[in-house]
Amino acid sequence: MENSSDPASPLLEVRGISKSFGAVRALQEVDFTLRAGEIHALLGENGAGKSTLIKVVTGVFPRDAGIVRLGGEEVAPRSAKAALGAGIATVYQEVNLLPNLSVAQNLFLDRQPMRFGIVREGEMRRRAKALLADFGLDIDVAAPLGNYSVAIQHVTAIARAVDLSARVLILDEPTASLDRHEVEILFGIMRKLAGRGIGIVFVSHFLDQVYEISNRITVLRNGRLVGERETASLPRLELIRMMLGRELAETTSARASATEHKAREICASFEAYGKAGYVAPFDLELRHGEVVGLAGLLGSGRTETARLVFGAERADRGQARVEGAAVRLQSPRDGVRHGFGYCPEERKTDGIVAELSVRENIVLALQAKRGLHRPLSRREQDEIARRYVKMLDIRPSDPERPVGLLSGGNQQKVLLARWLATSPRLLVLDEPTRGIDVGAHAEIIRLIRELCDNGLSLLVISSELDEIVTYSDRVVVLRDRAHVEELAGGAIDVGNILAAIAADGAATAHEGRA
Amino acid sequence: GQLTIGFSQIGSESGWRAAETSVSKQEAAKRQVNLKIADAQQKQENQIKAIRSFIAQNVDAIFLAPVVSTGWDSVLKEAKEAKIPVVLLDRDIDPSGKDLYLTAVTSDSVHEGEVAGDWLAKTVGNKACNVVELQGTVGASVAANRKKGFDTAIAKHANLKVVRSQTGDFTRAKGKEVMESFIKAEGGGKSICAVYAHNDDMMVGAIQAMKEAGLKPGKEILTVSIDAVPDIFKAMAAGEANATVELTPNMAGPALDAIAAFKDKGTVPPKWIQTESKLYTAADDPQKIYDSKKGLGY
Amino acid sequence: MKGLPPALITAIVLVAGFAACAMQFPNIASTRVVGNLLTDNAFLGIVATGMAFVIISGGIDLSVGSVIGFTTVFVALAIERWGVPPLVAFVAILVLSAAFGAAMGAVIHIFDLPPFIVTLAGMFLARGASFLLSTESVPITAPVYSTVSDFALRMPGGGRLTAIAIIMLVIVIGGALLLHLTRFGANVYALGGSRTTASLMGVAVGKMTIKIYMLSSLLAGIAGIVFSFYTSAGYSLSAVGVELDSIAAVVIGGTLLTGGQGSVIGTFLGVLIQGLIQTYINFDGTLSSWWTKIATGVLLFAFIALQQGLVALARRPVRKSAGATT
Amino acid sequence: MTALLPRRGLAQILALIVILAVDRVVSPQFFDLRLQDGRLFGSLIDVLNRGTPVALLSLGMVLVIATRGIDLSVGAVMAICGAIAASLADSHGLPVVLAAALGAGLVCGLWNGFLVAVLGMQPIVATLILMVAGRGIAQLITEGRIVTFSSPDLVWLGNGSVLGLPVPVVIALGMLILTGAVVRGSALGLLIEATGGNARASELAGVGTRAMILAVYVWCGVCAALAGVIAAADIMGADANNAGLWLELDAILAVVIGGTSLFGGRFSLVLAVLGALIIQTMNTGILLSGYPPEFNLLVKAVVVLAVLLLQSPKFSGFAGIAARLRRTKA
Ligand SMILES: Nc1ncnc2c1ncn2[C@@H]1O[C@H](COP(=O)(O)OP(=O)(O)OP(=O)(O)O)[C@@H](O)[C@H]1O
Ligand SMILES: Nc1ncnc2c1ncn2[C@@H]1O[C@H](COP(=O)(O)OP(=O)(O)OP(=O)(O)O)[C@@H](O)[C@H]1O
Ligand SMILES: [Mg+2]
Ligand SMILES: [Mg+2]
Repeated sequence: MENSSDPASPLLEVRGISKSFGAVRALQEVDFTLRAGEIHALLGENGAGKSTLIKVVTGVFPRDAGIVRLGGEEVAPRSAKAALGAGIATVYQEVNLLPNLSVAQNLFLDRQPMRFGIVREGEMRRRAKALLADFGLDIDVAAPLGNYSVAIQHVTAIARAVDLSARVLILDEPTASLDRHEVEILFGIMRKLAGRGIGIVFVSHFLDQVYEISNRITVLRNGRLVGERETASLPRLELIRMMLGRELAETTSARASATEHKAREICASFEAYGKAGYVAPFDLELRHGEVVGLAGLLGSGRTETARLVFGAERADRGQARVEGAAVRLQSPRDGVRHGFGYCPEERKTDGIVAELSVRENIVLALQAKRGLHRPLSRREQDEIARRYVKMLDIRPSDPERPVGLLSGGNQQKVLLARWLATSPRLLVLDEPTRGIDVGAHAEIIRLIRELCDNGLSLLVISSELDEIVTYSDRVVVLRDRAHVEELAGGAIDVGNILAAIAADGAATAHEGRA
Repeated sequence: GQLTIGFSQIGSESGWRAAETSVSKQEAAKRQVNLKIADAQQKQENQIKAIRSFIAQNVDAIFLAPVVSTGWDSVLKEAKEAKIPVVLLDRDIDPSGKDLYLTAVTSDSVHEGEVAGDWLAKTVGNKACNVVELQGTVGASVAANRKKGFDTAIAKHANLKVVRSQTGDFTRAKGKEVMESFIKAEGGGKSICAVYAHNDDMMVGAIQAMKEAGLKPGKEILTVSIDAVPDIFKAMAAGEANATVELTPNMAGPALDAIAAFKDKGTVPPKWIQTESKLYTAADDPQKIYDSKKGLGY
Repeated sequence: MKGLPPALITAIVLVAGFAACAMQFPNIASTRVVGNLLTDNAFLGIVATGMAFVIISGGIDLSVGSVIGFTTVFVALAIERWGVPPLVAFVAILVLSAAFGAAMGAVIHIFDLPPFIVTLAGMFLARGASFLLSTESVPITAPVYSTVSDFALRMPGGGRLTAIAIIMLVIVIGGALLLHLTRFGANVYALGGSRTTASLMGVAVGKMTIKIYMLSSLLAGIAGIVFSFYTSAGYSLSAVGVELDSIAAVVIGGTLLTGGQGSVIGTFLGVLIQGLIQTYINFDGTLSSWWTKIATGVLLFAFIALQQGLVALARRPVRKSAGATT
Repeated sequence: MTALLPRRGLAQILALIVILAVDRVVSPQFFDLRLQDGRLFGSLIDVLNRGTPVALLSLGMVLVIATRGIDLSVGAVMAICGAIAASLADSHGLPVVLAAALGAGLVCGLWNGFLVAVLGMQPIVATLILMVAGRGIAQLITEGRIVTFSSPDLVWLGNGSVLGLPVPVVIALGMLILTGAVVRGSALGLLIEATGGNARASELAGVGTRAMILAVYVWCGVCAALAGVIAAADIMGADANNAGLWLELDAILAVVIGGTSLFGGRFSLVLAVLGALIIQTMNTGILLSGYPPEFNLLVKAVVVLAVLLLQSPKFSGFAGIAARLRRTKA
């Protein structure tokens, strides 16, 4: 125990790890050292091999070469269970919990409190409540996890790993779906754990967070180790250069002028649109060439608004108009027919078709829009796939690769490509930059702007207020499933949004729940 | 008053079974008996359930066409306790249950096989003869018995030999498929002298297979099967089949008479009322028999 | 407790159905018929309990009917021909069937093959093996058999709660406790949620798979013994098609075939619903073979549709987040 | 995965070759073919001919399974449509007979599709309903008898020959080509695979998943109807009690042997049909072998397991066995 609290001694040592998937060399002789009590950021572009390294170390994937030492002793876990047994607790990138089990069961699966061979359900729930309370969550832990949003699921996954009282805690993009407040809580807990001598590996694409929390940084690029640095002595631009292997082409601070679009025509509008028990009726106008941001806390009804707008959920009141003409949006098909597109936030369950290739995933919506009898020829499909793979820099660039085998960020790009291929008039993006690396992030924001300049109308949900502020022409703030505030022009800044989110407007909030 | 009789029928797996059911209905109607038929869909457990529910309904008698010979003791004991007489139709049950039923109206399926074998032996004479056999469903007692009877009959004749035996599941389609492969395996069928099928349906399929292979059933290859369903008479009339052994579908008639006598006068019938296993050949005016059998629900 | 609401709905459907049947045939509303329902479906209740575990874990077991058939033949031959004491024969067959299930589970896990097909092969194998043992039906005359099959608790109204019905009830209750109260049970649900995720969360997926199929086959073995008590015989063709009956029972009981949800109690109610359909048709007694089948199908549809409708109704107000449910 | 693509089908072809070789051993004349009355005659032709019903069923089944469904009712649908065809054969012309039978299959498929796509029932139980009731309906039509007919047109469908090949084989081939053309020639294939791969995501991408599901069940019904008509034409009678009995399992088996996952997604029509042929090659071999019928099921079980193991990703065929053995010895 003493030596594990000594900050200098390596707790987890990874030497010369290699891993290939067929022809793809995901990792080549990667070294990595984690010391006790430190928070170590593992960074790199999408597809750099971060998740793969984590999975190899924890025995989910067998490794081709290399060794792993934990506390000086060589370990070779052959399954996640074995890794846990050895003292490595992990939250994998995709939320790996079971939506059909209760929150409490998820937290304590395989280590429930027992008495006489029987699970002590009451005790388990009590502990689950206490555990989640640390993260500021007060939810019914007996309800199935699937009833809750991704954010809550992610917090649960983290809580589970944190509670495993392991020596090493690995968090693969834990903050991707959390909002500020929850990130703060998580960081508090991470610091506390690090203080206890636990080594923490932290993967994130949010560089602010990396600078805020980490002690040291290891960067991977194309499956190779680029270097390991002290966070304090690594300038941001230098870090980005390490990650991308080049300078970031363009900094993304200037926001397109809103007034420029004022005169533009309305692309779609929604009047008193809503659904009982889902979202309170709202008015929303989306103009050509305009970005409307949706801001709010988790569970404030942003996703719900997006689904109503797209037609994934049927409204029971109000009127929708496209280019001025009244339309009915009964199903996603209706949305697609009217030239809408929607990138859902849960890409694994609602977005990708994992088994199908990148090409097929990209052409899916376009094909659905064209209908059965007008199939895209293979040539056209290849053409479209190649174009977007290039445009969005999807890696690996082989369009025939099953999408499920791509890294998370690249899957996100494929989804974006799917909708761009339909040349939509309105695109609804729910957390489009979640899990996307700095390079691609800049790229996507540039793309959003470009699309708008070509007359596309965008409705974007993001938990990153900076991001929203960067590209939005207007921001709608939600609270308790109701639209409470609309900011435009100069009024758009993080402070105003936060104020609107926090303001107490309980009077309007419950209208939608009738 | 009017008798109510529950009849636990096996199911409807073949034309013969359908005929037995419809003949039973006709016979019951003739005698103004209320016959409740429960169809077991080939499952013993369903038959047991049916008997239990007949007991619960307090019927006057129970007819049982057992799907298998064993396993009736406890449910028949219940019937006995409830003083409901039971008559077995079509098939017998295991000897241990002899005192549990009133009488059994059945044919002797071993005997059927023997009749078929004897006919073949007689027809072939001293000529060497390779027989192929289409068995019934594996595990079905009728199939085992008909095989046994036939084997016994031809065992006495060294010139008769069963060269191939495979199950045709009592169905036409399987009978045809199996016969096709027999023909291939026996050098185009040239070495086959006779076909024995455990039922007529398989034989009808086998006859088609022989015809398609360019063979002449009924002439080059002898056929003998069991059941005497109408379609085999049609084949006989066309000269494509030689013989069949009748299994009468009228089991209910004698059973109803026995029950009536037992209820009215207390006459205890013999333990076994055996039905005749009559042999029909092309000499028996098959067309006429065909016409007479057509309306019986086969 | 997980899965209770759908089970509750199945219970409502069962009670409603029973009332409707009793309205038409008052005789049905007697302890005698209820007792028969339990006795006649004892073996089905036992296999369906095992099937519930398998299906909740995201699998399926088509071999159970054949395992029952094999068990009856094995037990009959062991006792009657090989002179083995009944108890020894029971232990032997239970070990054998558990090993059979474990082997199927191992093949499914190790070679990553679909359970549907592996257990289909298991179905052929077990049935084929029972043909090899004996194609004839073998009566069992051992005294235990008559003792057990004669044993019954009298219920008021003339109904009998037989030994095999009691065995079934004990197994159903035991199964429900195992599923809902133990770690094993939680892991069964976990596997049904997602095998990979369960594995990432530290569940020993391979061991669980083997244990689950072992349990199913073991229960099929017990059901086979019960079946042999029921008929006092062993027969290679017994229990053909029981796999479908038990799958239907599990599903009628509110279990999702995709796994991850469901309950043993619901399954038991599903068995009773099927028994009720059968009883109703038997009481009617006017149906020909084909109308029996059609009526069975129609009633099956009616029950499932009713259940599905009630479930949908029950879900409606609770459903909050469209993004995350299902 | 991509590396696997060219190897797709290799395991199946290998399995077929092995089984054919075994058949040759148990029956030396297995590969003999001769021309008789203008049609080919031999065990290989029998395999094709007898494999037709299951091949047809698997053509529909593979699409259903690709959408993550399953259709247990195909055997019963065969019986219904065979019964309809047989009852009409002697009083109506072939077009009417076919239209009625295929129409019935279509209606059955619609019913299944309605239960699954619209009422949201689980496919296995939804189709179990028709599996049970459908055979009853077929028996109702025939009243439990075997309805025979003599219409030469219909008989030709079962027993005729075209260019030396049995008509059923030609029909199955035609259906394979037709289905392939429809599915791969339009966007149907992609949309079906997407629906089976992830229905929620496909729905959100604007795919009419319900319509897809409905369509595949309908097609499955039509294929089953055709199989039923052929089965009836083959024996010149409709045997409602036994036609297609348990064939649903064979069809599912064929699809799985053909490499399509029961969890939906990617499918292959050709390999499914190949799967049906593998099963039939095995069955014919069993019949030719002369072993007592008690062994049939055992042989079938062993072969099925062997074929599946051969395909298992975790088990690279014979090489895998050898490697495994060596490792355990070491
Ligand atoms: N199971 C797999 N089979 C084949 N290739 C895979 C598999 N998992 C990952 N890869 C490939 O390995 C490479 C590294 O992927 P990995 O998921 O480790 O990236 P990452 O650094 O975590 O990216 P992101 O930031 O997008 O999550 C990618 O090219 C990916 O396509
Ligand atoms: N902190 C919380 N406590 C309790 N329930 C919550 C909390 N956060 C969210 N939920 C529940 O989770 C459900 C799903 O929220 P959802 O994610 O769809 O909302 P959202 O506004 O789209 O947020 P986001 O897009 O940021 O996830 C909501 O029904 C809400 O009741
Ligand atoms: Mg990753
Ligand atoms: Mg959301």
